[in-house]
Amino acid sequence: MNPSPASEASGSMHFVTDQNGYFADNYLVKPGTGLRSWLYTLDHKRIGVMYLVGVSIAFAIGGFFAMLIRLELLTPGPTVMDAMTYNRVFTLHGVVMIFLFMIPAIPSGFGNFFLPIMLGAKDVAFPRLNLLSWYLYLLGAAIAIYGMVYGGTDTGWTFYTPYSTTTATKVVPVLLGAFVIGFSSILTGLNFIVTTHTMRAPGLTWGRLPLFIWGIYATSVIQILATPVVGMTLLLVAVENAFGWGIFDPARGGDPVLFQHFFWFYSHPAVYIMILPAMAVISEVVCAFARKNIFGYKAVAYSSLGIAFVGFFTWGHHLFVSGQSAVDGGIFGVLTMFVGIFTAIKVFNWTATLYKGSVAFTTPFAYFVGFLFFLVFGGMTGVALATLSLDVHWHDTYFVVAHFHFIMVGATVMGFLAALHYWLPKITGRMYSEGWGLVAAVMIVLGFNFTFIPQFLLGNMGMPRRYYSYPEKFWALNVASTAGASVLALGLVIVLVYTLVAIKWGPIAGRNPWNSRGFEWMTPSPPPLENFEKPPTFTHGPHEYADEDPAFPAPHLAPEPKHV
Amino acid sequence: MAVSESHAESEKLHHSHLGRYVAVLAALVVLTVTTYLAAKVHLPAPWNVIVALAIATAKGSLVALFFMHLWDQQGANRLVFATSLVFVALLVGLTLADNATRFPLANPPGSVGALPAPEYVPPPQGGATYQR
Amino acid sequence: MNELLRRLLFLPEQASEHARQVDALHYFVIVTTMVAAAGVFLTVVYFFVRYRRRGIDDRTPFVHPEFIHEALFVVVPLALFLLWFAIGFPQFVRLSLPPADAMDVYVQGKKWMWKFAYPGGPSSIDTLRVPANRPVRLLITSRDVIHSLYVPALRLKMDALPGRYTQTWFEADRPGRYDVFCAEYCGTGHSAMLGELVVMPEAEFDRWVSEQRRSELVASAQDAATPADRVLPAGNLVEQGRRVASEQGCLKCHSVDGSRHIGPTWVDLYQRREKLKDGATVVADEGYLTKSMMDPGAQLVDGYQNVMPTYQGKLTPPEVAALVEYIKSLRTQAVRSGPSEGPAYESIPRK
Amino acid sequence: MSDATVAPPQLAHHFESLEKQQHAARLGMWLFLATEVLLFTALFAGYGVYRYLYSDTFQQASRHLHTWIGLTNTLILIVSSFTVAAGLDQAAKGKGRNTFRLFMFSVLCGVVFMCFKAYEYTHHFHEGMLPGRYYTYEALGSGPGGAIFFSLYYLITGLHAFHVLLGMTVLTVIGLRARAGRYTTEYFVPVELAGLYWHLVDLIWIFVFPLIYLA
Repeated sequence: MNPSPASEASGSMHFVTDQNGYFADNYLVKPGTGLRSWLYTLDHKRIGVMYLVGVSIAFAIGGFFAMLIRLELLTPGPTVMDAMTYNRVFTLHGVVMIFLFMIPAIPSGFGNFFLPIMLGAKDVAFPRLNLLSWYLYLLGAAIAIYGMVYGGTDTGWTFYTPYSTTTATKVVPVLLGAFVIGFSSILTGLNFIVTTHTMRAPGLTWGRLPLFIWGIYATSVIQILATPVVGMTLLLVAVENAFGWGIFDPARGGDPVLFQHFFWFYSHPAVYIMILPAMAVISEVVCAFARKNIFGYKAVAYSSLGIAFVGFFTWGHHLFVSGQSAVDGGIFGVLTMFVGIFTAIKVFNWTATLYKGSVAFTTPFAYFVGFLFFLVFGGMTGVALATLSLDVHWHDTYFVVAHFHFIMVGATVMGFLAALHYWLPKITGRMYSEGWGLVAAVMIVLGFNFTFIPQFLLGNMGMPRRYYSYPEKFWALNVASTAGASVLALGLVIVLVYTLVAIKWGPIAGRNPWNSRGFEWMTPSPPPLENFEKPPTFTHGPHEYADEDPAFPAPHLAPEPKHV
Repeated sequence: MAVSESHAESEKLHHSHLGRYVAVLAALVVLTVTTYLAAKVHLPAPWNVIVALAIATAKGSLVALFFMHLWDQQGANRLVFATSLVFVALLVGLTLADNATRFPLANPPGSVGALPAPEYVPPPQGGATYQR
Repeated sequence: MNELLRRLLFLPEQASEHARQVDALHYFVIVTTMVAAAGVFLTVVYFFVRYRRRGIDDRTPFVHPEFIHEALFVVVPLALFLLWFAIGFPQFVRLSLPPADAMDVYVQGKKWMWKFAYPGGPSSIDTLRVPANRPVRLLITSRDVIHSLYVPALRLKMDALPGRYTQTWFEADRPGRYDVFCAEYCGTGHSAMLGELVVMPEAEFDRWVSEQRRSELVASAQDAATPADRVLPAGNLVEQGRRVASEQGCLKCHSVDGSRHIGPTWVDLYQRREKLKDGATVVADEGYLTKSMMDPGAQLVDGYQNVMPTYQGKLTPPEVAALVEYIKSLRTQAVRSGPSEGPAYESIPRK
Repeated sequence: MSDATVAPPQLAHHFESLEKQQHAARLGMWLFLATEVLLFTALFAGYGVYRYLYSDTFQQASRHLHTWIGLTNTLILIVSSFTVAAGLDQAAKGKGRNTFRLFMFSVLCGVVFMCFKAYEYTHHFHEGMLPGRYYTYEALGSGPGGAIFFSLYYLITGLHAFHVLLGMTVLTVIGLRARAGRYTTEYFVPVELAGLYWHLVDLIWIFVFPLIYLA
């Protein structure tokens, strides 16, 4: 109604709350509030919100399985379940976390919500395809969960042949579920690429794209190029399991190592499907809370594409002890070193962004700090794992488990949580509790370290992964890991509770509580049906905070548009 | 950029390409017959595949460039298609390179080079047995 | 220094020169990782303290990166990573090129045991005996799914692929006993697929081999008599059954002390009424026991998974008879009291 | 793509101009075609590896196929691709009925193609040239190469045939719409996209033919 400059706003110096800032005519009430209006919606924001709910449920299920694993490993012998149950539990943990949570979490959830807004578009290019993608996700999840409930799968999420083609458990439904979810992933990626190419608002050149878009764009490229290969591979395994066609079956002259090639051709880039969106979120967060332009925009933007491209050349580093040739080992080893560089570029640029900034230590920023540490340590241990002779010792031990959890939980989940806190005011129009947020962040970061640093040491000692029982010398570190996991889980439960409270009773956040110059903050919170009151035109980059840019006053100082 | 590009794409499609299509059809038929005849000649081992694939690539390029109008289109569409072909080469090339250079006995028994060479004593169990 | 870092990083003992070299690289890699992580982290903390937000209207300058900054960001880590690679890759290549004079040992993984065979010599289950200071080449294969032979003390690992051979080699220089694990997930018994590497002083090893050869001659003389249908050495049938059971790995899944394991216990199994998966009951007589060895899935006891491989063709009829006799002998009163020592494997000479 | 094909030829609400919308549809289709190419890639890579490992058996096996069927089918698909291209040309001139006729000719080509395929499959069934576990053909020796060849043969040609069926359906639907006058000289992107799909099916066969029948 009236301009609400910062000086008038209540709240701390970290964010500005605005009691009048709840935009009533938003996407949550328009075009309707009934169930049908959600199930048939073509609005990218609603689809994004449905994805966020879906992946959060998947995260809870996967987390529950994780706690079962840690509980079982509390003692060296059998603790709470038998070996077969344990094998099913860790398989389900992997399948649920990777296919149902990690891959869709940030791109399909936050990406769907914010990509069109950041482009100044009204929607994604193909809204119907977008809805189809969501239902394919649900269908795939349903098929996979059917397989898990009726029979379960004990192959591990990697489905290595010939184990997966000879096991008596129900592998085929889980494979088909992953196959269907793959198509969901492809459709989302396709949609995002086309949207980025064709629906940018006037003035939004490639050089002005928000870094979140660059990250999501690079992710989409991987989804498009890698997912079909794994789809076909999973189908081949299913055909072999059901009908004995024998493409990977050593008894019929097939080569099981070929399966590993195909599988990792997707699954290694899939790691970047998981981490690139988190990096994209962090690029936004670091600028917003340092209130400064990113140090080296081009470096950060192009390194996303670099990761997407070079990430495809490294899959063989999962096969160093699989009987792969030493020649291929060398090629994949050296190429892996290059993919580490792109991550290093990002890390240094984020750090340098803080230089001469105005840094606010809020919950999203706390997750940024955690993210940065986990990414550096997880990333460098990843490069260390590609150092061939070291990998021979570490391969398939808890060192690998700890490494990829540093990247996937450490980095990706930190990115997810940072995004959740950063954008919650935009999505719901309400603010979470900053005090509880910081408490939970500290618990999560510390609990995480206590869970996985012992696992690095277990790997050094030589404890192989997927072990149901273990010699007693591994006991102490396993107990430490389980203890850490409990703290981590408790922290996540706290996040869940205060987020739900905030959605219902949180203080009104207003248009731009963080004083960010990201494009998504130019629209009211929650955003209206077609994202902007009038189609926007951009005359500046998204991360420019310098006061020598008079053409672009801080958004919170701009006059509020009229609304009822 | 995007707008002008799509303008150009539409403009080009408005011209009639019928003559060009006929020429491409003729070339495709000729190349198909050529590859069939080349296969009859029985070239030495690697060359038969190389010739067959070279002709197939020529035919594929004709289809992609003229029937599918990549010749007329700029930028993104070409890039997308070219990128997918790069990754085809990547997957085929590096998996094949692995099989060609690994420890020969690690290839399936009965395949090229995997038969026990003289310097390897056959295993005492009388060969690898694998039972389901 | 080596010892301190090794203990700090929880690394197992180093039983070969290769292990020590790999560990040296390990220390270098971990120290640089720690330094880099700490460096980034401390820089962030410093920047945060130095440039923390002081007011809601803080102004910040527009900072342009110089080309030299970005170049440094690329070149420094790349040089470091390539250095790691340059040290690690030759070590890896050396592992894939066994010396010509290496002694061969054939390794076969199967659910869930390791079998080690010496050409023209003895073979053993789960215990790999090698001489110290002599290169040993392992030719590794598998009978069912992929396994992975892992000796942490040698920093050595290689997958066992069904139906074909992979190779690796080592030269242990410290006599002692070391763990052997299976590192590639292979089913319910994955974590029980434990073995042992015994590195013996050379003279002791040679003595062991000749002893094994001698006892093998006796066995092979008997084999020669009826090559098609091998007769077990004369003796107690129950004792032979016990041997067959440990040779074939039955005791990996079936306990002989009454405890529940992957498969039903053998104690008091004979003549027991078993409830089957389909609800029917069956009396475990000789016929049922034999049938279950040949077609384990046909009449599965309720509460157990169908994970047992068929032994059709893997057991000779006398061996089956011996196994059945052994199972019959396992009555409650016959079982010793006291804690289970678990299935024990000793090296058994076998052709 | 589905938007562009299903929606009436006016502008969708979230696009600012028809040109942008058509550009988006085209780019989306090309991305989809890229995923199709990569879907086949796993099979081609598998073919490449086993062709290398069992080169003798594979060469023999391809001689046991009916090369004339492969050749005829190649020519059929090339001609059908030409008629689809010509159909697009007619659509651009606003002659929807011609587009329909040309597309129907291509669908007819597809039917003939499938008939040959069915004939060939039946023949293989009788000979025991079946995939994996079901393989009983004896003329290729006892090695495992023959069974693998036919597993790959059925996977590649089967997946391709599935695409032919899909393509025939798409061509029929778009052809009928063209006859009904749904497309104008300004808006015929769906015709173009349907054509692209059919050309891709042709393109893949152009590589399948030498690999399976000639190599």
